[in-house]
Parts: sequence; C-alpha cells; structure tokens
Amino acid sequence: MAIENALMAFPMASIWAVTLVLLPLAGVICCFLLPRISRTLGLFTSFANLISVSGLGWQLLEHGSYRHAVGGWGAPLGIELYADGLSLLMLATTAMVGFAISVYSTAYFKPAVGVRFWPIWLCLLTALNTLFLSADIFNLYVTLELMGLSAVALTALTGSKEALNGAMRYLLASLLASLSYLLGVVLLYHSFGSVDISLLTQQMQAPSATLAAATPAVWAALGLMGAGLMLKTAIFPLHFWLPPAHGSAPAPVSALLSALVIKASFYILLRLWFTLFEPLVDGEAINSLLGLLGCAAILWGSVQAIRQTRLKLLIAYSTVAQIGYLFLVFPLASNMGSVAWNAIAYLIISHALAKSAMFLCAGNLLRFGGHDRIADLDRVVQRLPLTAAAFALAGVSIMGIPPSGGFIGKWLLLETAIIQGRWDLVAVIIIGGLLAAVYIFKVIGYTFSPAQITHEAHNVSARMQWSALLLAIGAVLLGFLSLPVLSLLNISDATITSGVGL
Amino acid sequence: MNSNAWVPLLVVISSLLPGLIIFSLPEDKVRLRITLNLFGALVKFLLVGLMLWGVYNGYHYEIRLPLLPNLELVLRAGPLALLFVTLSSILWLVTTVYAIGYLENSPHRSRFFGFFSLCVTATTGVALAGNLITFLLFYELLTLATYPLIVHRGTEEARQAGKTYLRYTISGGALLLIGTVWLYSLTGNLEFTPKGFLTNMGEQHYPALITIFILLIAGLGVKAALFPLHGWLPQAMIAPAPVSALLHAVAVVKAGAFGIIRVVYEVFGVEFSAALGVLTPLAWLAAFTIIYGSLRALYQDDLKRRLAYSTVSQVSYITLGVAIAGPIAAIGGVVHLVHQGVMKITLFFCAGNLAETLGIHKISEMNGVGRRMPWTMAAFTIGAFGMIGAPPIAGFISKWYLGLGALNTGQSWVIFILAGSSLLNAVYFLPILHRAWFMPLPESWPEDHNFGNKETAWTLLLPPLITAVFALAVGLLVTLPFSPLEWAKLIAAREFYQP
Amino acid sequence: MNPANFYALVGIGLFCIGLFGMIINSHLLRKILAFNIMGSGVFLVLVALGRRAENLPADPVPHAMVITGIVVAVSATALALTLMIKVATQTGQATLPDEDDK
Amino acid sequence: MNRNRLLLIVLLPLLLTLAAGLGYAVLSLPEQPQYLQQLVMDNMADSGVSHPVTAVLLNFRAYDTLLEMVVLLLALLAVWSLDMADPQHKTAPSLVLDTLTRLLTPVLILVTAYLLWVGAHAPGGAFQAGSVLAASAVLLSLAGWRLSDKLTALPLRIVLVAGPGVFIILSALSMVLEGQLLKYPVAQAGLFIVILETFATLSIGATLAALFLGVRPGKINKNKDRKHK
Repeated sequence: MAIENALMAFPMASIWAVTLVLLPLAGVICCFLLPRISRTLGLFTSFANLISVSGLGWQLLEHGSYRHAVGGWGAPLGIELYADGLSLLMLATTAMVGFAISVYSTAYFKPAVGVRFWPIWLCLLTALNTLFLSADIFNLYVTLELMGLSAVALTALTGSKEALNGAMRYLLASLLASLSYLLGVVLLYHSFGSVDISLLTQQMQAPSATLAAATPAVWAALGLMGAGLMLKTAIFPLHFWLPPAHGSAPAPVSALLSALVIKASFYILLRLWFTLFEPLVDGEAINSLLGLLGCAAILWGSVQAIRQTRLKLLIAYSTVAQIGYLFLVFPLASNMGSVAWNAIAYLIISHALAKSAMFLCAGNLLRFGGHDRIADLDRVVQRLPLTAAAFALAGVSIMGIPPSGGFIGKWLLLETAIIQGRWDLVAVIIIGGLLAAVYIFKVIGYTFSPAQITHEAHNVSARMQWSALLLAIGAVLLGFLSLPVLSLLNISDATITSGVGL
Repeated sequence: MNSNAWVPLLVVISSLLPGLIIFSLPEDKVRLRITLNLFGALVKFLLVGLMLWGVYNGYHYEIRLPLLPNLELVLRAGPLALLFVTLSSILWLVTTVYAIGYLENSPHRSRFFGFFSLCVTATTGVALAGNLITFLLFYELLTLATYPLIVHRGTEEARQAGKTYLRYTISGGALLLIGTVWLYSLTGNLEFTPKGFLTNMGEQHYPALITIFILLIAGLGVKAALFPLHGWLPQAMIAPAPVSALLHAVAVVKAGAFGIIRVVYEVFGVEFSAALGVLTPLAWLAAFTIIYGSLRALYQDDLKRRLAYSTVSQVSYITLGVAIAGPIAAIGGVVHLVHQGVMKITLFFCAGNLAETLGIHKISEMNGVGRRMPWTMAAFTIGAFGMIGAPPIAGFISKWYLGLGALNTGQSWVIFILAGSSLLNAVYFLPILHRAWFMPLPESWPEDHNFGNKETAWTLLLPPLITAVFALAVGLLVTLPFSPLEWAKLIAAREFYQP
Repeated sequence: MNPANFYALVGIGLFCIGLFGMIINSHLLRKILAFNIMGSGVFLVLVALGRRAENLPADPVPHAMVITGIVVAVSATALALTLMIKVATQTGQATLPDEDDK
Repeated sequence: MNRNRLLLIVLLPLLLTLAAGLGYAVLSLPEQPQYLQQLVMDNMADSGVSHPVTAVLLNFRAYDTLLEMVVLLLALLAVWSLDMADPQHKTAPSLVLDTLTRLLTPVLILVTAYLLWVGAHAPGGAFQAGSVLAASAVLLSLAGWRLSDKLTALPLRIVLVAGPGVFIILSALSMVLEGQLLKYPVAQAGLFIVILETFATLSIGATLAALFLGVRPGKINKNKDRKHK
C-alpha cells in the first residue's frame, strides 16, 4: 500500500533518473563481489542503462525538464538532480556509445583483464550519468573526480610502458584541473552561499545584482573553473596529455575517453558559461579568445593527425581537432542563438559515435595485424571489410561530408558563422574539413591495396566488427534525424535558461 | 502523400538497395549478384519510364523528407531531372551488362558492383534533387562512391589517381558547401525553381550573389572538368573501363554539368545571371576549355587519355550552351548532356574492348584493328563521327542548336569556337579511324584473347553496339515526341518563354 | 586582518606553491606531493572563509565539503602513488618522458 | 637545467600574479552570506543528528557522500587493477613494534567506536573513525599480520563494499518509501544515519588499509602459499 502511494506521489521520471544513478553503482558492487560473472553483469548494466535513458527521455518529452531534490531538501540546502534536453542528449549518447562499447568489450578483453575492466567502466558510467544529471557545482566536482580517476585507471589497464606513462600524465593533468575547478567552486560558494547552478544563476542575473555580481571573486572563479574544465577537455594548447593517453589505452577505453569523457567536462563548461557566467562573458573578448583556441585546435590537431604514422595517434589527434569545433560555440552563440547550440549538440553526438567507431576499428586492426602502422595497413584491411567500412563511414561524419551527423553539425555551424559575418571561422571550418579528409583518406587509401598477407593474422570476432560498424552507421544516419534530435534538445526549463535555449 | 510521391524515392532506392546487398555477398555468388544488378537496373528503368509517361500526362512526382528545421530533402521529377535520370538509367543498364563481362574473374567484384550501384544511386539523386542541399548531398555521395572505383585496382598508381581525384572533388565540394550555406543564410531558400528564386534580391546583395555564383560554379566546375579544374580527369583513367565509361558519360562529369544547368537556370535564373554579368565570363571559360581540351587531346597517344581530354572539351559544350543565355543555345546545351553521354560511352566501351581483347591501350597499336574487330570499330566510328559533329549523328544536333543560338543572341564568336573545335575533333579522331580501317595488320597483338568465332565476348560487344545505335537514333529521330531534343525544347521553353 | 581572511590567504599561497611544484618538478613523487599541497590550500580556503563573520558559529557546509574533498584527494593520491611505482618499475625512472622525446 | 631556469623566469612572475589576483579576490569577497548556514540550523531537528557537519554529510548532502564512497572504492579498484608486485616483507617485526601493536589495536578499535558514536552530536563521524580503524590495520600489517586465507576472498570484498552497498540499498529504500532519493523518513532519520555511518566506517577503514597495502590480499597469500610449498 505504502509503495503504491509512493508511486502515485512522484513522477515516473524520478524512477528513471534515480535508476540512472543507482543502477551502474549496483553494477560496480556486483562486479566487485562476483568477478566471475562481471562480463555478464557489465553487459546487462549497460543495456539496462540504455533502457533507463529511453524511459527518462520519454518522460521528459511528455513533461518537459525535470528536477529531483535529493533527500527531499531542495537547493540550496540539498543537492538537486536536473535533466533537460541537453543533459538528456548527453545521457543518451553515453548510453548508446557505452552499450556498443560494452558489447565490443565482451569480445575484446580476455577474462583476466575483463575482471578489472568491467567494474571500473561501470564506475565511469556512474560518473557520466551523475555528471549529466547534476545541477550542483560541488556535486559536479565529485563526479568529475570519479570520472577522471576511472578514466585514468582504464587507461593504465594494459600495464604497458606507454600506457602507464600516458595514464600518469593524464592523472596529473586531471587532478590539477579538478583542483582548479574546486577553488572556483569555493569562491562561488563564499560569494553567494550556494552551489546550485540555478540559484547561482538567479543571483548573477538579478537586475540589481548584475553590476555587483561581477566581483573579483566571481571573475577568479570563472578563470579557475574555465581553465580547469578546458584542461580536462584538452582544448589546444592544453591538449598535451590527450594523445599519449588516448593513443596508448586499450581500444574500447580510447573510444570511451574520446567519445564521452572529454565531452563531459565540455558539457559542464557549456552549462556554466551560458547560465551563471553569462552576464560576465556575454559579448566579451573572452569568448573570442575561446573561439581562437578552437580555431587553433582545429588546425593544429588536424596537421598533427596528418603527420602521424600510427593509426591510434592519428585518431587521437583528430579528437584534438574536433574539440576545436566545439569551442566555436562560444563566439557564435554569444551573439545570437540557438542555431549555434544545435550545431554544437549535433557535433558532440556525431563525434561521439564516429570517434568511438574509429577507435574500435583501430582496435580490430590492431588485434588482427598486431600493429597499427598506417602504411602497413594494406596487409590487414582487405580481410576486414566490415571494419574498413566502419572506418570509412565514421570518417565521412568526421569530415563533415553529407549524408552524416557531422555534416548537419557543420552546416549549422557554417550557417551561424555566415549570418554573423565570421568569415574567419568559416574559413577555419572549411579548412578543418579538408584537412580531416586528408588524414581520413590517408588511412582509407591503403585499404584498397591488394598486398598479400604476410603475417599470422588473428581472428577478429564478429561482435567486435559489428559494434564498430553499427556505431559508424549511427553517425551517418544521424544526418537524417536532425528534427527528432533537435526537438529533444529543446526540452528546457525557462527558469534557469538565458535566452539561448539551453 | 499520394503514391506518386514515392516514385522518385523508389528510383533512388532501386539501385541503393541492390548495392547494399551486393556488398555483403561473397565473391563466388556470381549469379545472384548479376541477377540483383540487372533486376535493380531494370526496375529503375521501368520506374523512370513510368515517370516519363506520368510527367508527360501532367502528373507531379515529388517527395519531401525533413532534413533540418526549415530545410527539406526534396526529390522531384521535373523535365530536366527526367532527361538526366533517363539517360543514367538506360546507360546504367547497358554499363552493368558491360561490367559483368569486363570484370569476369577479377577479384573484389562484390565491392566493385556495390560501389557501382552506389554511384548510380548518387547520380539518380543528383538528377532528381529538388533543391540545392539535396543536390549537394548526392553530389558528395557521388564523390565518395566513385573513389573506391577509381582506386579499385589497388596499385600505387591507382592510389595516386584516387588522391588527385579527392583533392579536386573534396575541395570542390567544400566550395559548393560554402556557396550553398551562404545562399541559404542570405535567402532562406534553396528550392530549384524555373527562372530562379533570386529575382527579388536587391542591388546591395549583388556582390555577395556574384561571389556565391562563382563559388557554386567552381564547386561544380571541378566535376564538370572546367579549365583549370579538370586535372583529375585524365588521371582517373586508371580505373577499369566500365568505370571510365560511366564516369565520363553519366556520373561524375555530367553531375557537374547538370549542376551548372541547375544553378544557372533554377537557382539564379538566366535573366538574373545575365543581370549579374556572370554569364559572359562563364561562356568564355567554357569556350576556352573546349579548345584547350581538344588541343591536349591531340597530343595523347594513350587512347583513354585522348578520350578523357575529349570529354573535357565536349562537356563544356553544355556549359557554353547554358552560358550563352538564349533559348536556342539552351536547347543545344541541354540536349548535349544526353548526346555526349551516349557517344562518349560508346567510345569508352570500345576502348575497353580493345584493351580487354587485344591488350591495346595506345593509339599507335591500333593499326588494322578494324579488320580484327569490325563491330567494335564500327561502333567507335559512329561515336567518333558524332563527336566531330557529322550529320546525322547526335553530336551534330547539339552543335547546330548551339551555333544557331549563339547567332540568335548576337554572339557570333561562338561559331568560330564550334568550328575550331569540330576541326580539332576531326584532327584527333580521324587518324584513329584511318589507322583502324586502312593501316595494315600488325604481326601480333599485345595480347590476344580467343573468343571462338566472335571478335569478343557478347557482353562486351552488345553494349557499345546498343549505344552506337542510340547515338544514331537520337540524331535521326529528333522529331519523335520522347526524343531528347523534344525534352530539351520543353526545358528551354520553361526557362525562357513561360511566364 | 580578520583571521579567516589570513588563513584563506595562506590557502591561496599553498595553492600557488603547489601549482609551482607540480609544474617545475619532474620527479613524480614531488609532483604528487605538490598536488597534495595544492589540495590542502584549496581546503584551507574553503574552511577558513566559512567563518568570516566572527560573531557567528562556523558554517558547517564547507566542513562537510572539505571532508568529501579530503577523501577524494586521498583516493587520488593512493592511485597516483601506485601508478608512480608502476611507472618506476616499468621504465626504471620515476619521471615522465619529455614530450619532445617522441 | 637551462630549460628549467627559463621556465622559472616565465613561471614565477605568472604565479605571483595569480597569487596576487586570487588573494585580492578572496579579500574582496562580499559579506558572508548567512542564509544557507541558517537553513542548516533550521532543519537540524529533521536531520536525525545534532551535529551540523554530520547532518550535512549524511543527510542534506548525503548524495555527495555516496559518490565519495564510490570514489574511494574506485581508487581501490584502480590500485588493484594495476596489479602491483608483492613487496614481500621477510624480516620479522621488532619486539617494540610487535608489542605496541598488540597493545594499541584494541585501543584504536575503541577510539573508532567512540568517534563513530560521537559524530552524531560532536566533531567525529564515519571518516574520522574509518581513518583510525585503517591506522590500526596498517599497524597490524606492518607488524606482519595478514588476513587469513579464508577471509581474503569474498568476506573482505563484502566489508569493502559494505559502505557504498548499504548506501545504495538505503537510497533505493528511500525511493520506495518516500519517493525521493536519500530522503529518510523523518522519524527514522537517526537510524538510517547510524546504519550508514557504521557500515561506512568499516568500509573506509578497510579500503584505506587496502590502499596502503596496494596489493590484492589474496595475491599475497597465494604467493606465500607457493613459498611454503
């Protein structure tokens, strides 16, 4: 009876949102206690996670954005979970990519490594889910740390020299970034006595407070949090840790890192920038600076990617470049609006799908031939047509060639840039696309060589090939799904959004 | 949405679906693959026939699918679209037969035929595109689908050719993309409309519009091989013969030329383009390309390369016809889209037959080949005479209307270009014919494959004969109701006369 | 000067010293120690500023946050130290290779 | 060395500027905002404990605490996943260490219990208690004491996850009972917190000690077994 009453008393969305938090957590503990079946548990958890996200999405579509006061206290005393269109898209991307990578991992990891992989990956899933559901800057700090530490642990999984060095560098960068972020949180808390994003935003945006809000402490918080999050997102020139980490981790881990982890810190940056920091940064030079960094990242990352001789490093540098596109939102969205938003959301999702597919392909090639030297790939790819196709399709999206999700993102971005007369950005976007074509086709060109296979080839399971291919197909099909995806993005809460449709 | 709406989509799917299935077929399922290919080609042919009949009777075929907020994916069968889609569906059928014979027993056939079908899908999409973004989408898909065909042999040379091809086409695609987005952000409209949709734009937008025009034409000019963007075409000759045939006659080159027609007629509109003052430079560029291509063709000993430069030259007739900005020249330009396709595909088929049967790749090896392979060389002769512009073959009709149109609009310099190019055509084709028919047979051919009492495999022989007959027929039967010329007149009338 | 502000300034000082240490030192153990100094600085600022108003009891919320922060820092340090030992046993040195080396 | 000096020349002024800027920011902070502090005080009655920090930790912001327990568990997972070599102490502990450990361990456990209990109304609580517990375990391990084989597998793991596990169970229970994550029934709030704290203390103690060892205990024993044989 009590249960029925309780069910009546709270919305369905609560069930799904709380499931998203508790389910992967329970998965972690079960994997820890029952290592022998951790593979099954991991796969099941990520599948159930997918269902929970669908459930939450369905509820959000029906009822609009959603808040959940943890502990029943509500902000500012307690912590609130918050889900709107943007968080839903991030959660959905995480769930989809995460599930595909889970399927891949069931075949990729040998049991001895898998036992260590699954609980940590579920920790990462917990971190991502809680991060995207959080509306509290201190809580975000905890989720950031949870995410950072699990990402580092996953990077070091193989125990090779490169992986350990990469993980160490990653860990130090990540910790530095977190502390910088935390000091920002401290300053904000002591300025306003709250850590809830919407309350902080209200205080920042209250007409009487607008001038008073721009205190040195708030500016310092902006700088500290911005710098920390940018370091975690690996925007040029703070990208130094990314290629060694993403290049040396096991393939499914690289996929997770490139597709999801860096997006999470970018998501927080996006949230903070366009809610509570908006009165400070609106139309300011700081946005131009971020845009400039984005441009530099696009060009530098692409050129570096072209120069690489190893496939995984090429893909990692491509990530550096693609992050640059995301930062173009700052100069573009500050003036006008929602088109830039849509563009960035689209780029985030399609990059997540395409880049994870690429890393999984690299994993297949590595498994098959025992190396990832690009110039010797001709010995490999003829025999893995599905993987070659997956790589090519993912490449189409990365290059932004139609029909693909990447194209839609690029189109929207170009549209805003042209409307605002930012021809410099237009040029960078186009050049970035051309450079991407260079490095993608540098790889694809070798897939048609008819060279004989000269080495002992290892079998690559169908599961590993298909999960990569399905992700890549998803990235392409995204090109036809812009209306539903963008309508999800428009689920928003009028109380905390500033005019940009966040 | 009535049932008519689905027809254009089905036309696209009729080659897409077999293509996707073929990818997954193992190499040894030859029969199934052939069946699928021919089935797809036939279905497409029948559907196109249905649309031809329907449009003639006033039905409207259009499907709209949402792509972006306020922007749709549109497939529509107008007269211009039908002209191109008919050409591609017929030539696909013929080329499929040819490719089956040509690639017999060579490796990676599933991959080849898969991309071959994708390539046709893209061409069909280009033809039926009802707005610029749909056009762009299929135009880029065409780039992606043809790349694997060009590098199909997998040699280092093929890889380099593929690289060159991509360097040109992807850059071109990027220019087209900027132009399209810019146009959209300026006007909020990308729909292909007879006489264009820009007539209301004020003077203050003219500089922007001129830039957009240049961007679009440059983007399309890459595929249409307008000088100086033609560099990829001769290199792409490394591809297997059916691919070259398709690339030159229907798919890539034509997609570019077709795009130019669309942009001038249905985006900017002839009158508006003329007001912008962009047509005369375009005409000059086309004229220059015509002469330049012919001159380069003169110096090629490799048969396929000579044909490639001939394509550079011939495709620019289409651009020239469009840029002259008169109704009669427009007929000539548009109809040449079909005529050049039919003639050039014949020539490439024949070149492929020579290479496949006798190992002949160079013109200097062609002595007496007409006596060894009379049917093939007969088809070749028809194609060559057509190119020169000898009546009553198709090429003559195009040149006639072009010249008439130029006089009509007072641009008599075009006559000299036409005469000069015809002369050059004769100079580079007639020696080939002379060699083939009148020079003595060599002691041995570079290779000699035996096909019993036939000169070559029937799957190789039939296609060029059919297309040669087409080339004759469209020249002889120009007055029949469904002839390309009649369609071209209809299209020109829509652009120039109707209110 | 208010003692709370004094402690907060010390915290800022520690943060900057730690930052300096993290950048300048190449030995990993020193880097990790520097990270801990930075962390202590942040926690000090957090707690100290919670009692800026002298006539009132201290704000309990920063205290709770600091405990959370410390646990996180301890966890991170444990992982970092283990990783360092692994790096040292694998590569023979407890420093990271220069980026220029590659 | 040269490079380092260059770095120093660039870095020092930058950091000094940063320090000055941050210091200025701290000093220019507005009047201390009081209302959250007031809010904590106002809701103490419903929190189930009488010490405000514990109330914030385990009730108002218990969600943070849940995640932080997960961070701790994750650190252990990560350390174990690195698969450290067994340090292998061969020397027997000195008499002083041995005796002192024997004497101190019961006292430390008593202190643990006290800290846990006192947390409800005075400074103390699960983390302080857990740290002391961990200290005693570290002492024991330094003195050469190891968990018996029987306990290293599942039982140890259960102790390690008891804290977060109970947290999750109670969270789910609160969802069912109150329809909100981690919302305790007001009457039972004290009970909920005591259960949470007890299990958390156990887990924190065990986890910290395990982090100190750095090696999966089962592994040590396995190696030992091999040596015996």
